[in-house]
Amino acid sequence: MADPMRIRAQATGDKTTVRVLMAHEMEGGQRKDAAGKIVPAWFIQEVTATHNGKTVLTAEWGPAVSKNPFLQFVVKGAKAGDKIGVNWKDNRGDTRSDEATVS
Amino acid sequence: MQSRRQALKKTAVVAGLLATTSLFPQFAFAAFNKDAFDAKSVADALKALGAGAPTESKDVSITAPDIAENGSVVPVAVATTLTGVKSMLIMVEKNPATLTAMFHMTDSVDAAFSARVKMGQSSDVYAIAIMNDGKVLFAKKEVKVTLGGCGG
Amino acid sequence: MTKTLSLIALACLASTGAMAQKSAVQSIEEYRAMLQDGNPSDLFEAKGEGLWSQKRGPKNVSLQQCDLGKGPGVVKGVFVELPRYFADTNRVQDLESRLLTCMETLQGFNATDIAKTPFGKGEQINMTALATWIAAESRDMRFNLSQNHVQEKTFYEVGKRLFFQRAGPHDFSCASCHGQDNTRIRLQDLPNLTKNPGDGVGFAAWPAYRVSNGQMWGMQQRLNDCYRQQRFPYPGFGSDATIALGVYLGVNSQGSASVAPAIKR
Amino acid sequence: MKKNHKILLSALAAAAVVAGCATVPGSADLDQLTTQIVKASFQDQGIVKAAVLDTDETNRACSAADVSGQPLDDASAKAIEASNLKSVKWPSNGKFLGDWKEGEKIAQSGRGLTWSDDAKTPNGGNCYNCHQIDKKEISFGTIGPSLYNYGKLRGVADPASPDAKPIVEYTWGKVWNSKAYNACSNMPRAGHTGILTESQVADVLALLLDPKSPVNQ
Repeated sequence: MADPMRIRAQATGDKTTVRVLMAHEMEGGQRKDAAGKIVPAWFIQEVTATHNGKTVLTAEWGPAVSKNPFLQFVVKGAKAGDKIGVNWKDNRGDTRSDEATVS
Repeated sequence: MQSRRQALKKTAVVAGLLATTSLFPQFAFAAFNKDAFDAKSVADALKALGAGAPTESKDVSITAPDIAENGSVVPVAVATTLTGVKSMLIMVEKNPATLTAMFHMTDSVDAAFSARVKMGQSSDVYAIAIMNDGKVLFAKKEVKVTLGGCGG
Repeated sequence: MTKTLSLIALACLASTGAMAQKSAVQSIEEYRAMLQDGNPSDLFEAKGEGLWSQKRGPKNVSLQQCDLGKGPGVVKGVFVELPRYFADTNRVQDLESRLLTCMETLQGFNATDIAKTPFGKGEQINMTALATWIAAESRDMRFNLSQNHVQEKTFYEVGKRLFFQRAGPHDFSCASCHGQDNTRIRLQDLPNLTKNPGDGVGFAAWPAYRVSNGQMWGMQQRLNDCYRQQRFPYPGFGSDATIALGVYLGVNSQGSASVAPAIKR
Repeated sequence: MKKNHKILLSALAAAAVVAGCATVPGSADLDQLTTQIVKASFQDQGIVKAAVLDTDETNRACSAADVSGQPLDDASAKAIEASNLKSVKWPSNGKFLGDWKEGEKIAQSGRGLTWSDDAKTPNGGNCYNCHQIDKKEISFGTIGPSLYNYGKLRGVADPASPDAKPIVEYTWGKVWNSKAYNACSNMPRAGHTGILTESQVADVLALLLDPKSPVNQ
């Protein structure tokens, strides 16, 4: 199973800045292995973010997002104590969901 | 967007069944617009998304380094202060596939996203805002990719 | 992604010389600054913290009784005092070789097998995550290696000799690149490690996340890759040569603040 | 192997304790201990054999000088330079300059002779790692001096002319065996230790000396 994400959500006024690190290879499908064979693409394709369970953002990514992806976005109206959830799904169908409390 | 995504998901269920025969593995991805992510140019990617020709706009901003010491990790921030934004996109013109990331807006998030992308060579990097009224606005910045260390 | 060597034909640079070169260096500095926010080492740190208290290995116990130099279970502050002499093993050990001892004695792992495992595979993944977390627990603390035990002093002297050892087809020693002030390889600044290079530089910056390959590296892997590029043979994981070098670098860094885990090119 | 040096270390430590003061061993013992530790610590990997650590007198003398913090005495330095100069192999066909375009590729490449390279990898010269060369390449190191305008600054208009001969020969010798002119130079001995072939050295020379090379524009 995939390693957990690191989600930091910091409120300033009525906005919350969310910083997410995801543990993923993000293999681009261009690289050759030692034997000269193309390493197949393996990357996060879909990302969803929620605020107290309600979807606030969906994203689609290609294989050119960097390994161990970093994502920053701003949620309006989220305040300290609220829950920010992040979910990703990769092209092999693996998924990972984690949650953080806004501080 | 929602209805389009729903439609794609339904297709994916069928495709998923087909995919078990490994005949059409490329259809197994739900909600992922493969055509757009395979496109080789800004224009083709926008066409695959059903969007029109883009116009350069001062209201869209892109933040990226002038020179990236390593093309594996290039920090890129895209934003606009405009309202009525449907999606924000990051594109790297000279990558094998141009479209890199696509963020679908709701009223609950700012149209401002930071991510990190891979670049195979020096290229223009685009921030593109697809508006609810169909307008497509962009800003671009050239990022030079160089080699930092011994280089093996 | 394929490492593409991009020969940048910067017309403006070619014509305006030194000034433009300076601005290229400034641009690289801006790039490095942009990476500081959101260091993926966080992911490895979190993993390491979990591994420390997780019951693992043939004996199914945690590492919580591991003595890293300040008593069983003490993690905060140990990183900036390693490598040091350990009476129970009667040898000088760095963080990773000491963790290996604990994984063997407490958890029942086979230390020889783990030492032979390539970096980034099997238990070495866990080793790096543990080292990342333990280093992070001493972030901003100042290096203060002991030189009280005769073996610690001896290892400093051996480390110094290893640092200046010229060999291999390129005649390289550590000092070829790290023996002078204000030099660089390509665009990479090289700290002078024959003296204290300052806060968060050199020894005080590892473990670090390497953006060039998306890997988390501990000090053992850092030294290993230096030796690879030096065209030297392969230094064994936790071998006395790597530990003696660590003592030399760590003692030279006396008083410098650790920024580990850092983010690097 | 591992056991042996541990015993040696303990013996040295014990000797120090018995002598009544827990002090470090003397310099010669430390040198010996270092040799033992090196033997026990390094192993063959891929194309790199542990034997590459059995180095020559040039490196031994320079390493010892580095450890002591004192430069080599003049006589030793001169002797080392003389023996290295004697070993320089001059171009067998009399052609000092090859193709500067190939030279640029060699200068760019840092490949070869590490344990992650294979024997088939053509070796690079690693030149840009330490030197500025063609001005277009902004990613260059500063361990060595800038070589931009190398030939131009030395007045080489026609590398085949008798006027240019001394500088052409010196440059060949420097690339082939840097220690022929500076006993403890940081620069590898590209020809002497087999990093570059004779024709690669000629290509690098063209990069530096050919009036048509971008280096001399």
